[in-house]
Amino acid sequence: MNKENLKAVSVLFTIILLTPLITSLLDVNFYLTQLTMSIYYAIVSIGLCMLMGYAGQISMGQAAFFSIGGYTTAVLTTINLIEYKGSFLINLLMKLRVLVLDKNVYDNDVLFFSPWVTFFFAIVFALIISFVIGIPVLKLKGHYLAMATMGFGIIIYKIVKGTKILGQADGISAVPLFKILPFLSIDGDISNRIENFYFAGFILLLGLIILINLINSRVGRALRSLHGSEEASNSMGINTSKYKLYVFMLGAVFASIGGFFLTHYNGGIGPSEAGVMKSVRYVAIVAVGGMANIWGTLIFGILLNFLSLRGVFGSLDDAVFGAILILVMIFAPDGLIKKRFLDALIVKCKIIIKKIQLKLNKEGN
Amino acid sequence: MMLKIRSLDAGYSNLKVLKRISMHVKAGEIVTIIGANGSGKSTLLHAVSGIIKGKSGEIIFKDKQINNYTAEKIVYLGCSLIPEGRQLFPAMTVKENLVLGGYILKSKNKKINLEEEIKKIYTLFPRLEERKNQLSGTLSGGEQQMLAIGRALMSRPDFIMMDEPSIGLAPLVVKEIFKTVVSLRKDGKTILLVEQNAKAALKIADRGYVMETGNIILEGTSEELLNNHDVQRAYLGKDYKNIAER
Amino acid sequence: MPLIEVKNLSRYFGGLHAVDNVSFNVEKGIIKAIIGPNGAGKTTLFNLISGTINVTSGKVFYKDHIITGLKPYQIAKKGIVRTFQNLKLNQHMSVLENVMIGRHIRSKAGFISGMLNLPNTWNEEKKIREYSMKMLDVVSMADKKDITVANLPFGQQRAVELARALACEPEVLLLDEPASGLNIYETKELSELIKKLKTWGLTILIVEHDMSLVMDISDDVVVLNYGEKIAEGQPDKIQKNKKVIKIYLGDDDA
Amino acid sequence: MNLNIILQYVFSGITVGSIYAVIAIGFNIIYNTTGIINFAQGEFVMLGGMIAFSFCKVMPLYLAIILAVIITGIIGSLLELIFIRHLKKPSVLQMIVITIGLSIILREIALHVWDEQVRALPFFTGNETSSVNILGANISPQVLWVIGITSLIVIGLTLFFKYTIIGQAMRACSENRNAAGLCGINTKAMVNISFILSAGIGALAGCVVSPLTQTTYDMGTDLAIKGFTVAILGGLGNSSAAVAAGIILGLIEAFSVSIFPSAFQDVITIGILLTILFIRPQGIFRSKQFAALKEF
Repeated sequence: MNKENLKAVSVLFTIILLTPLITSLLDVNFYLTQLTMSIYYAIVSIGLCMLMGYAGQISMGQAAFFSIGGYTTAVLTTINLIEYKGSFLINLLMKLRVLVLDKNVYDNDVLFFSPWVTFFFAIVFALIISFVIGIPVLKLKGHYLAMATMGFGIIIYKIVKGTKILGQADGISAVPLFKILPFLSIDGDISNRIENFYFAGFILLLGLIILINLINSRVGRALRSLHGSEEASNSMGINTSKYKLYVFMLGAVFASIGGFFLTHYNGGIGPSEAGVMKSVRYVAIVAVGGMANIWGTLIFGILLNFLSLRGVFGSLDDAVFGAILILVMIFAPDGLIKKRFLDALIVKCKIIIKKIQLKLNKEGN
Repeated sequence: MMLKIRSLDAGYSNLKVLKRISMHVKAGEIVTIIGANGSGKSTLLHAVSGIIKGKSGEIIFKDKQINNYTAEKIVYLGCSLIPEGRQLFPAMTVKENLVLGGYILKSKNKKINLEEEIKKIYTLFPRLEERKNQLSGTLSGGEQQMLAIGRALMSRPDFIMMDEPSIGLAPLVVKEIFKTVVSLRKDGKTILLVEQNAKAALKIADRGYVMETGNIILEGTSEELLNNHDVQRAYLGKDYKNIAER
Repeated sequence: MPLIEVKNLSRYFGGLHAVDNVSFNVEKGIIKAIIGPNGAGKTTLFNLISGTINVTSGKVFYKDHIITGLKPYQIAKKGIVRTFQNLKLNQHMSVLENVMIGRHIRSKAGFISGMLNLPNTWNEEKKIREYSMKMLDVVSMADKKDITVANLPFGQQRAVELARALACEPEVLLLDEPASGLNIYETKELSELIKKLKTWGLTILIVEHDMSLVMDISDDVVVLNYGEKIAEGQPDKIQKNKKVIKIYLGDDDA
Repeated sequence: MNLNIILQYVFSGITVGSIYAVIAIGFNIIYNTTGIINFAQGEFVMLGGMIAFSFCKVMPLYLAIILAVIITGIIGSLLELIFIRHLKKPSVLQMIVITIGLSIILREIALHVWDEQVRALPFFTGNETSSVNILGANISPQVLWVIGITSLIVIGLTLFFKYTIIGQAMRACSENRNAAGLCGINTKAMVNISFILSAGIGALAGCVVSPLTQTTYDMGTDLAIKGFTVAILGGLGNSSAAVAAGIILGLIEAFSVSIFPSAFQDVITIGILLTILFIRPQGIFRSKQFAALKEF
């Protein structure tokens, strides 16, 4: 990682570290809940940013992968296998800690999959599905690609909404907490708010560092070149379809992980998470962020989701995202956060600081 | 004066192709622009016809400054471009192509009878009448070029620009096309001809300009240019050795 | 044994015979030029050899192996690398980064090691950088390595594209009109550069309009017209070939 | 399954199928002149139904429908003027995102103007219980209205594109925009007309189908994806094929109900869309040769 990125990451690290302090000082600790959720949504967006911004492929089905992660864990951790207890297979799985025994709110025994295992499943399912759907879909371009991914998203949405085991329109609730460490469990309990925020921040940093590494690696260069011209990249010996597929799968895994944790954090998931409008949101965030700008995506991913979750947009929630899409594409197709713009800002700040320093020096003299 | 260009700069997005081009075409002339590929001939025609906008300089057509006119407006003024590669409407019939050529007549004067205009084109190119209901994409190269010329003529232009009409055509057909060009001048049209077939173009032209990497490096009457050694140079290469070492 | 063997290659677009039954050989270590008037099928021929478009019929052999039907990236991996007439660089990346893309096939780091920034990639990245700088030096662009490509004039962008192709360490270089849009001084530099590349042992296939460049640098010339090969031979013979003169300067009777 | 029920299915298939076809034609008209897939196409259908519903309380139904078509046409024109016209060489991604944004905005406006309720225009003739007996099948007269009006739309458009100079000019724009400009055709105006046309016919379709399928503010996306499926099935830009494709899809949907649960009906449609996109993106009626000249 180069200096610039290292600096940015450490700034982000500091911000995450300080946020609970600030919120408690301002006595708005309840913001942390929405911030945590926004961070998980932002993880979904930065995954999409790799695909859209760096590899230049649009996907209108990112929400599908989010819900694949969320529903995988929701189904497997709410399924009760207690009646099969005693059979050899179940015993084995219990010994391997694949299944855990617990009591539900009615004090009945429940036997379900461990979230550690479902985490694994969430990733594997996302990989498999993105692989299977990615091979044919990514052969398409432009409108066709957008429509095909959107179609895939709608299929997942309709399946989620129409399948009994997935809870149909009600979704799945009462998803158990995910105990990661003795003092850290992923759930929406108020007492765990700060720990959960830090954990989300940790996952975000991890994801971010991975993506930054990737962007600056040989593969990242190949991806950016692919965005410039597929034909030229191909002629440089880059297997473009392979890389497109890999990035698609990477984005899917990011979305799935976001969905996984948010489902445990919220204690449930509903079909609206798989809806087209959600996918549009992720695209909007990447677009405002400046397409090939992972930091822009991150900042707007957290900001817009936070505002939306706080209910700032009221009943105009969807309309705001629609308007953002239109306005950004018309007036600033490169996104709101341009590197040039940031650089100019930094230079200006430096000049101002220097001037102040000079003045102070003069006055000191 | 039909067309006058003063120190025109133009190009595509951030690529500057034309560098301070100045030239003119008088009414009733056939003027040809020759030069190697990539020298900016087509770009010049695109700038005049309004497909691209000049960055600086002036384009004056019939005493009007047309720098910022759209392509449609320039056609209305009587300046018509027959683009390179014909650019017909391939899935439309020959007749429909001609009708569209007369689009501005129809919008200038609703009552005009396009059928009669089309008949005039048919007398010029009888082959087109035989094929009037055929899709233009299925015509042979020569017929397509005739149709392209016919379509341009439908708007009754005073000034016709042709971009490499001979491209991809067999020699005999080229001859026919060039004969048509001469006959158009007899009908009072002014013609600006961009050609890679230098000798043939200079034979029918009154004057010519030679372009190289976006500049006009030479101008003169056709006779002068035909006998000029530098013309061959412009055609067959930049001859960088002699120049660079000069 | 010729390095590249083009055998009865044809490509039709609907009724248009863009390339029609063209055959020729390219010996190792020579500069071979393909010339012809506009629309003669030169670029199509190039696209066929580099795999960018599919052939209608015919075959291309490279080192006695058929390469027709392979994907462009597979052909590039075999050592045949091309440039483009209308430059296909990534406009938003720096000069050096663009050239580093050329090292792709000569390096290995994959997705996982990229994401985790494993130590073994550091060394490789360093080597990629060094080699790319060397190639930038060859085209005298080393001092502009950090400039974003979009801010470079056309001639220099061409140089970057050439450096990128060289970074692939090709055995065969396909140059698609490398001199178009260049002024005479740049063309002169280009000719010297191409001659230099020949001394490296590179085999170069070049499509070019600029006859003076072609005649100056090439060992062998193929002339196309209407998609067909009408002449092949050494430059001085081609210059005297009546057919060739006729298609270039036009028919005297026209 | 007896013949009666089969006929019943056939008619309902043709009815929805012809609506899909009209939406697909709407896609095609804009696609042909601009190369844009207008993701807001489904919203035009919704707007037609909604506007007509509001007007029909104060005026005769036919007037309300005419007004709805005109107003939706104006909305289409305005969208083009405000959001699309001044873009210089927009990328495909930009256009996709903008039209998706437009569809969201239109939907949200509809939500605030008309709320979430399901609405329906009155039946053009008779009411929901009246039926016509055709070959032994009892079908609503509205079905005949749908089939009749969509056929009129298709015939009208065919004549318009074939015989009027504006229609020919629009076709010219779709084939070669540059050359159309060189013929003196105002290409920008043609683009605007294409938006007016596709918005107008979308609205008309929305009106005729409203009594049967109801109108809700969020019906647009589903309709758009169906219409797009049909457009792809017939080959994007090919309107006569879209009619055939629409009816095929309508029939498949109608008969699928008897095999699959209706919740998964859309899954089948979209499955078809994806399959077609994967194996024959040029559409089922077009040749491979055509496909080779195009990028998908």
